[in-house]
Amino acid sequence: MPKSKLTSIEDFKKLLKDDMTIMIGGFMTDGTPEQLIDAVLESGVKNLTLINNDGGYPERGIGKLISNGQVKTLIASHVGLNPTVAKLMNAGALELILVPQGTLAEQIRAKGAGLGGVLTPTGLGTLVQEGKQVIEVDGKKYILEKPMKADLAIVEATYADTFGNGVNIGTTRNFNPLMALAADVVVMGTYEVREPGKVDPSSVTIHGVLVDYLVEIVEA
Amino acid sequence: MPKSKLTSIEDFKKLLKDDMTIMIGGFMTDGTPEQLIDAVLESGVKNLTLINNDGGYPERGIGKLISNGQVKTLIASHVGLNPTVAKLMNAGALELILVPQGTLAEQIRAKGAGLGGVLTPTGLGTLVQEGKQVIEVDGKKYILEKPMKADLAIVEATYADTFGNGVNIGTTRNFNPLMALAADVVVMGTYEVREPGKVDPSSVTIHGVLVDYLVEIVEA
Amino acid sequence: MDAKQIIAKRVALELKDGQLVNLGIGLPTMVADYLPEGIEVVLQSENGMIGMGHLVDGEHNRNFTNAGGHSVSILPYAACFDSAFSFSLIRGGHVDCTVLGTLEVDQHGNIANYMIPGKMVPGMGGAMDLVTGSKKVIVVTTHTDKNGNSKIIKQCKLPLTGVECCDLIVTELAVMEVTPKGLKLLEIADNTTVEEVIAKTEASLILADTIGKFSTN
Amino acid sequence: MDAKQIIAKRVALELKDGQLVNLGIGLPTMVADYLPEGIEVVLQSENGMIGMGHLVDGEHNRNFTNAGGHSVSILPYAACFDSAFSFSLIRGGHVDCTVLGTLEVDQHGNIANYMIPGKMVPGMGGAMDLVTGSKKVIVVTTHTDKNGNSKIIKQCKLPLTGVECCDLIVTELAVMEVTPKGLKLLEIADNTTVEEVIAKTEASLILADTIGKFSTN
Repeated sequence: MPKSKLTSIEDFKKLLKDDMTIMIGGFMTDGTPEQLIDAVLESGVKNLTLINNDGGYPERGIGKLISNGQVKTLIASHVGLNPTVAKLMNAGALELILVPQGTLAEQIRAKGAGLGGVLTPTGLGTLVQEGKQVIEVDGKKYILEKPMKADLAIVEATYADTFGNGVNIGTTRNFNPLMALAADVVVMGTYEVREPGKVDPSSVTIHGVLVDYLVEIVEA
Repeated sequence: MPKSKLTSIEDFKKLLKDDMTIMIGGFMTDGTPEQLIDAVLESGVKNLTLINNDGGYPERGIGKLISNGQVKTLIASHVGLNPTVAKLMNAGALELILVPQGTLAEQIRAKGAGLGGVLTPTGLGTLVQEGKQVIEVDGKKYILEKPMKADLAIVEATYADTFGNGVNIGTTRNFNPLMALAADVVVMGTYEVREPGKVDPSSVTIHGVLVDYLVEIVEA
Repeated sequence: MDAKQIIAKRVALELKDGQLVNLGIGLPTMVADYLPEGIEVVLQSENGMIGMGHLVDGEHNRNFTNAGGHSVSILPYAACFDSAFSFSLIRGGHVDCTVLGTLEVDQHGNIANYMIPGKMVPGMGGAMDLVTGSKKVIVVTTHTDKNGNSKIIKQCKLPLTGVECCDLIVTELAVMEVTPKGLKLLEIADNTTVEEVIAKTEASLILADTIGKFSTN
Repeated sequence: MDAKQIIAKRVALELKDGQLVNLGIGLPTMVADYLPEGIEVVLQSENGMIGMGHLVDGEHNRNFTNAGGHSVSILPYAACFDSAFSFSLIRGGHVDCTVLGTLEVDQHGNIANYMIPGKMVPGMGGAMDLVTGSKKVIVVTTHTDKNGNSKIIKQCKLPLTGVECCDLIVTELAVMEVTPKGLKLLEIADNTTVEEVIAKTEASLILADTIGKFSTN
């Protein structure tokens, strides 16, 4: 039996460094492991590049790290529900890179899947196209979107075994399985740790083989 | 509640036509709905282009259709366990297009996901590269692999609700979820039909919204 | 009914039984409440669900939420998935219809709804994929803004969300189809006139042979 | 031990505890039986499983099979997935090591193992992805063919499965590393000599400073 990946929050903090690029799962904070965000907050690491679907809320999810001034660059599809992002942007204290949500998903997946990129019609003729190769296939144009990677991914599973096989219930899945594929180190927070054999192999949404550390967390 | 998609095998046969391109799920026949293959056999449609991971066995899975002379072209990654394929190829009675297994998966997915193609390093410098665009991204070369589509997909779920939400147990999943995304018409065979509400929404592997017809089958 | 209700009710008539539909946040979400008897559509939520029900009041259930982060009920045929699959459905042409609001829409079918440079940058979220991949794109907007300026303009000025992607524009006054020749006025509200609609529309309008009327109550 | 057993036992020493490994059909599968005490690897089967156990005799269980279509047991930490995810793992560099047999392998690390034009066309299956994406590619083969001709050649003649993709070649006589300068002889079997290995090898061999010995029993 492979070793348990169960780790303490304190040991998780030791993985954090200034200037890291971190992917964080969740969609408007649902599927974001709030306690691990708190740990990043407490660690005080700064100059981070965060990749997340959105900007969370000022007091919830990755928004807390933004509010705390730890984030240099945010890569996201939507930040409309976090006014702090606009405030910091306008003050020149935060760089925002907007990516269409489906493109963000494919770029992360492409890195995880070893692809050199994908061709998408999304964003043709818009600002999204700027600076990118446009490639024609069978008479139709597509934007070449490159893979996106991270030093660390922080993901969530509703429950998981000690090998790191996690299951996301409902809409907490979102970007979590994709980010687990695309980062050098993957830390998974979960609300229930089970012994191997107690997770249905056919229902796993985040695969243990991708997970480096597992942290038991409680709902915020 | 949306209408039940439950259909008889006889009605399924009415969908079949000569010259069709058909994707068929399964990996060495595991995950192939054998009874639906039998129905294609009985229908007598010919000149088919089949897309499958492999060639099945001469007397099992899609191999039966090949043995019966109904197949013009086979697109697959591996046919080593079906000697009939080699025999028919050498006699000029069957065209075989070999595709690396991971590329086959991505091409089918690309069609289903609305991508114009994906860039893969697989096959560089081999026969697989012939006739294809090679694209350089950040100094590395990739083959541009185009989307692959079909008129019909025949897929299998272990059990499913009448909306067509299916669950594949174990390794019967393979190409089934991908093919359901990439064909104009999708027919799913399943061993157990359940009422909506009796399939866990978080465990669905083939999504009902992609399924046009559901056929109850028995294990061969 | 107010303008939003009128629009939602009229848009509901565009949806067909069994279609897979993605409704944007706000006004578009209201469309579901006006579906005619016997018409049921399947709602997709781009954060990862098909078979979404209604908003749930009370305690937040983080396991089932909509794209706005609010708890929702799920229908018996619901199924969940990750973001890559969600946008495979969207970009891959599996969504029959999407309804979305906008800041600007023009007679070419261009839409701009994700940023105002120097002022507001909420982001495109899933909108760019939705307008690219959905079989039918319906844009909803009040016909004029607070100052009485037309929202249906000749050419978008803001950064575009999508190029020539809109199929139908529905306001509280008119239903307009985007055609290769320009914007075609198909229907007007039962409390207005063709002249009033033309007067309140900056874009050029082609008049359909027969211009229908839709209900405002 | 016979040649296959000798090879499998020697390859097993290359694997590290906890690694994710894909073993090809045939000889490579045997490697799992020779893992040293305390070394456990996680086996991937490209048809869609991690945590594969052993072949299961008796009745065919179609729900859990290996890439050869045979029923297998699953370990407690097993998990299943579709083919796109399976090859994301493979192409994406998540597989630490793959072991595969071959028809030809040459001193540049080229491999040819999926067809003989005009004779045999089994297909590449997952091999092209595996040799492209795995962190370490080990090719296993008997050192010579039935007629005594070297299997370790200067240049592959058959259609290639992968270009310069092989890291290590293990035969019943030798362990050879593919380096930018050529094929480096690292170890020989304890029942042969460097001279015999050189004589039976068509490819040029660079001799390591110290050439180790590996066990044949």
